[in-house]
Amino acid sequence: MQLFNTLKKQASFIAAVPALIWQILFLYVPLLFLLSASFFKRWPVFNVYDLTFTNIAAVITTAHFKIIGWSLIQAMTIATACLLVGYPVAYFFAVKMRRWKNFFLFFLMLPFWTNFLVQAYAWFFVLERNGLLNRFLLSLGIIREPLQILYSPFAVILVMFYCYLPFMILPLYGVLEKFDLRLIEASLDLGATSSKTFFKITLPLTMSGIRNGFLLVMVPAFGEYAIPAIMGGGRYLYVGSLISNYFLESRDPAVGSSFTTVSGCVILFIVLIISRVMASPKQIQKQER
Amino acid sequence: MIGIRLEGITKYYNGELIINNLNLTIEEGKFFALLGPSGCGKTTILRMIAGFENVDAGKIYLGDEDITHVPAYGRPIKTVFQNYALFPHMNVFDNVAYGLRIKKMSADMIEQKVLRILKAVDLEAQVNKYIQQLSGGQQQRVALARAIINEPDVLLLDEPLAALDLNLRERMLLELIDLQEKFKTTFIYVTHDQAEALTVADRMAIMNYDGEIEQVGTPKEIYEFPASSFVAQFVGSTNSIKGYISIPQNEQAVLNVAALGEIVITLPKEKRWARDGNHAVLSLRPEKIEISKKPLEGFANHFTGVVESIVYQGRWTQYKVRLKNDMRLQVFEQNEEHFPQEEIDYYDEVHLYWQKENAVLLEK
Amino acid sequence: MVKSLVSRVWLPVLASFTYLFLYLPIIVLIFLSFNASDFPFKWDGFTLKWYASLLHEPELFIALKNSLLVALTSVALSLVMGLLFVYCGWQYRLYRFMPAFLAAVALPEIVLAVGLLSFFSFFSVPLGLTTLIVGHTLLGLSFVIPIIRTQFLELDYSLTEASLDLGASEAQTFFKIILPLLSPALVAGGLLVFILSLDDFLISFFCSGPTSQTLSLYIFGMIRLGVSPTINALSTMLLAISSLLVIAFCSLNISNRGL
Amino acid sequence: MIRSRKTPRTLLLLIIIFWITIIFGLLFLPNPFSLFSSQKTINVYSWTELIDMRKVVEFERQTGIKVNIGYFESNEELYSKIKLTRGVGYDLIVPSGYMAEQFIKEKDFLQKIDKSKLHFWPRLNPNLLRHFYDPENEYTIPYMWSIYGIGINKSYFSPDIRKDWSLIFDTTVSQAPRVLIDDIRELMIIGAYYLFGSLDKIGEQQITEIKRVLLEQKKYTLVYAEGGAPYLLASGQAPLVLVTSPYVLRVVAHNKDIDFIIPDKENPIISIDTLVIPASCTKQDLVYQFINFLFSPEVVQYHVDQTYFLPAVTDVSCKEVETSSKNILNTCARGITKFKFLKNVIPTKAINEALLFLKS
Repeated sequence: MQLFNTLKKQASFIAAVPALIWQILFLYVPLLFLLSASFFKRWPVFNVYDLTFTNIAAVITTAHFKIIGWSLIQAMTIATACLLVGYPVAYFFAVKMRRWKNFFLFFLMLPFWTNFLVQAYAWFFVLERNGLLNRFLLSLGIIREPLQILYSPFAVILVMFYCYLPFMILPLYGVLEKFDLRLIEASLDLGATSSKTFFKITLPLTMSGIRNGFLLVMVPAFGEYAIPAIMGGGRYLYVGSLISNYFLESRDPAVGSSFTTVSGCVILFIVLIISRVMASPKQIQKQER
Repeated sequence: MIGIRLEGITKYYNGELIINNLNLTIEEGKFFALLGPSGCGKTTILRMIAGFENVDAGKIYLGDEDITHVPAYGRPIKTVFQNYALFPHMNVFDNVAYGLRIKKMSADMIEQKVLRILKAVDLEAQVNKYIQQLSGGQQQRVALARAIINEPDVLLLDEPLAALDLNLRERMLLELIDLQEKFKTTFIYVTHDQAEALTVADRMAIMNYDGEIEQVGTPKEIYEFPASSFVAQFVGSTNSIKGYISIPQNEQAVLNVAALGEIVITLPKEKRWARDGNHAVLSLRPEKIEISKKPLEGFANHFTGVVESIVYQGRWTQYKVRLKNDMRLQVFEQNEEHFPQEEIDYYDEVHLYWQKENAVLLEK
Repeated sequence: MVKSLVSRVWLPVLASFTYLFLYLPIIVLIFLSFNASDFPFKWDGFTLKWYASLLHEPELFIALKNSLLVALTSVALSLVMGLLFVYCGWQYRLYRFMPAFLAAVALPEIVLAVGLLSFFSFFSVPLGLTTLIVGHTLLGLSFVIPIIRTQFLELDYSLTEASLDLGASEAQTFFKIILPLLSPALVAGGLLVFILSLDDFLISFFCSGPTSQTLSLYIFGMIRLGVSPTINALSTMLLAISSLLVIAFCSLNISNRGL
Repeated sequence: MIRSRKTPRTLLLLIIIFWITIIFGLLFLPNPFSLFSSQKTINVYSWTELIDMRKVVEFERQTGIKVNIGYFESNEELYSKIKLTRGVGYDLIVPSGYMAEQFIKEKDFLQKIDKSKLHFWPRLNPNLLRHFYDPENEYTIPYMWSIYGIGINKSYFSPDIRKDWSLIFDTTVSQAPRVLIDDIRELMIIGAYYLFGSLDKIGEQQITEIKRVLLEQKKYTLVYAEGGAPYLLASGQAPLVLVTSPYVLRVVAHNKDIDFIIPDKENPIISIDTLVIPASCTKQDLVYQFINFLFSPEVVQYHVDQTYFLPAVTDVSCKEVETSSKNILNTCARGITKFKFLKNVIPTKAINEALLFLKS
């Protein structure tokens, strides 16, 4: 009975803590496993804790870093492209559009609700050798021979751009909709040109949306597995496909753990840099808190 | 007797002493106002009475019952919040019915009571509206109805009019007084606005910045006979004149003011500290001073000075007059006359008069 | 002049091109799903036979059932745990641990998936729907908790006090005041987790067992087997279903706007 | 709202441990939703396509046994998942040749097969028994099989084209865009057969040579994917493919231009998909019932017709196709007694290196 009363006092702790335990148990403990698996000999580790650097050494090769580098460049390219297209579009809907806003927004987001594999698959018919794009270019006389677009790195980037675009537009739309338009008027009133106003007022004040969108696109693009597998034709390895290869194909989870650790560290580092570079101005940060 | 009694209440906030050993008795059925500057801890006292804050030391009695450790939902005390705290996901009816539904009252009964009270606060037409669709004054009334419908022994009002504009505030004040008379509930009204407090209260308490109660009394007592210079300054405006007391044998007591001269004062017997030679402050309300360009008769005190500023404020005109010791006195003159009888202008030499009973001597 | 050129001409043009870009492949796909020919770009007349053949695909329905089970369970779990964490945790200042939930977003999903896989294999946890639910709930939590917390912080604490003041217990206050006021965040969060779970490929790919084929895995398997009209039909059907769901959801939202 | 500030640490710790225990407890329930149904259930892990759900549904209806099927798409995926869970939870697995060997090598991983419970054993094609991976067929039952070969689009090539592996591996013979199987291990071994004729002496030097050949290939390779081959072949995007027979034969049925070439007709490279039972399986009765069902002539015929795989039993006819290899395929290659197999002769490390070499 006494125990019951004691527990009753802790009821809210009992209720609150599972989420945290879940996160620690299934996110941080596994990450620790990956880390330890890359530095210890036995895998899975239990009794033998021989420190070893062979696994990490096996990863630190030009081939691995070429793959990480290429995945990174690709992820950055996609995120940048999404930003360049997404920002004006989000700006248009959030600021310029008055009537039918929800209607158009609804159709903007609709593809996002479907399985992304379906979205990627739809591109087969556009990109393939007899596909829509080639036919279009041929009929315009821009090309003589159909291009091999499908199964090229370009196809991978294009389709990932397509699938990730909503992840950029949504956070941008979020900040732009809350953006106080009077600030633009005030800036114009004070004599700034509209381009100066954009770079001095609009852009800094919407930086948090840009950063969130950029990270929401870049991070998953870096580790993407399915789209390169479908659109890339297996001709090139990406971080995602190599990790999956180590764990599911080539029976080398130890090196796989090391590679996952290394590429995870790389992306974390990049994420930190980006959140620094794209930090919102100081005053806004305070407000946000 | 269902009044509230606070005994030796002490409260710390983040390790800082906010309220120290506070005692206060609020009688039943009174409209009681708790007046004090912002941040003096008056809201904290209210929240302790409501049960939202626990008490670090001391006891709270409701009637004879010790309710210090009764949780908020167990106290027959209801609150009208500063921002009303109306539930935005419910309509007016549901908001008002909330407390009754918690008590598991029958639906018929609830409907009857809610409609009756909404009629009383003149909100019958808004029964099905959501909170966002109401004006500030209407929201205020919903909050009142929601609290009163539970027939609390005590109703706490935490600056309930702060969010309203001036006209509405004055109207609501009168409505509040009506309501209190109708329901005979003890109202405890917290505010930093002395005009509001003077208007509504049967009795009021003034708190200073240190969370201490300076004076308790009726509004008239407090205004006319402030117990301290803090009270005098906080309630209404006043001129504070510093000097020392001198009581010549068998003569009128006077206050000696440097470079000005003697001011005739009354010395009530209970003010034992007021001995010959002690420093004191004289509180003189601006409206108690007669201002005139011509000499007048029949006043105990008479000084002359030069008008430095004139502010016309509709009902009255406010003058600032510089006396010969460079002290400035504030003077209010009622604008009774419709025609300028004697126009006072800048830099005019004027006479100032007041009766000795109209000034209150206070401890320095 | 420049400004009006940008905003009057360029932005609408760019926006329309975005729509074209978004919908072109989908429209082609829908069109081809009604093509009687085995091969795209050879129109053999209108047919529904690919749809009919889908209905005779028991695997599809098993995958769909599994996916829905996993998604709904993950939604429920992450909402309940997230809500309790935010609501009950603030007394214990558990929000200090909020950044702990960010890692799932700052790391590529494949890292989480591989980590989970090694975790499960270390403890010999049989792979199956349970392990999928674990992974999806993990992802869900890191999206749901910030959403709920934002809304929770916007809640006026005096509403809780008002409710307690009016005689409601803490539990009654939670169910009558807090829960309805948090419901927009709960609906939005739940919907997001639902989509994330249905959409998720990597965690399903690594953490599924023999009994837990999901929709994503099924589609991936089909696509790996090459282009086929059946996938076109399946894709069109999924598109239609999700559009209907979104429309239903939106109209529900609009009818609630009186709130 | 009155709550004491101090909460005993040990109590909090106990609460945390309590939750961890609960969560772990829940983890070990394989499927929380099937707990309530006391149905007899077996779990099968198979290559995509090899066991058709439609037939499984039929089986379920007949016997009341519930069959859960998971699909994998490569031998290595199978191996990794099985290794990770140590086979627990699976009752029947369908690995192909060299992977079956790997499983047999790992002690106590598979259980021996009770042939007396398999009514169909005498009907099995004797040529498919007693191979390198399981000389006495103690653990494996051959189920379906296929032949590695080259699919071509005849309209792209001249009729007198060389019909052996050099068509793929010697880029001076043909520069046609091609599709290769996506399993680098299989690709390397087929390359080894092309270069050295046998797998007997594969050393570092040979591996380097194989890698060179494969890199040369990459210039003309459109896709590394087995599944996509039929469509790409049929649509003319890749006139040359290296895959197993079923993926080409299903195109031949619709398209007269497609041909399937089997290099080394006397002893072709084949892949046998076998049925094995993990040691942890305790539902032998149900599993044998299911295996017997799979081998009933009607079910085998269905699978053969659907997938164009070759059956392991002799009383089911193969799917007839019109190709230059029809005398082998249409008779289910019954005349051939000697086969070449993909064997696990290249160390994992070398394969990973080759993968990085080829695709980074």
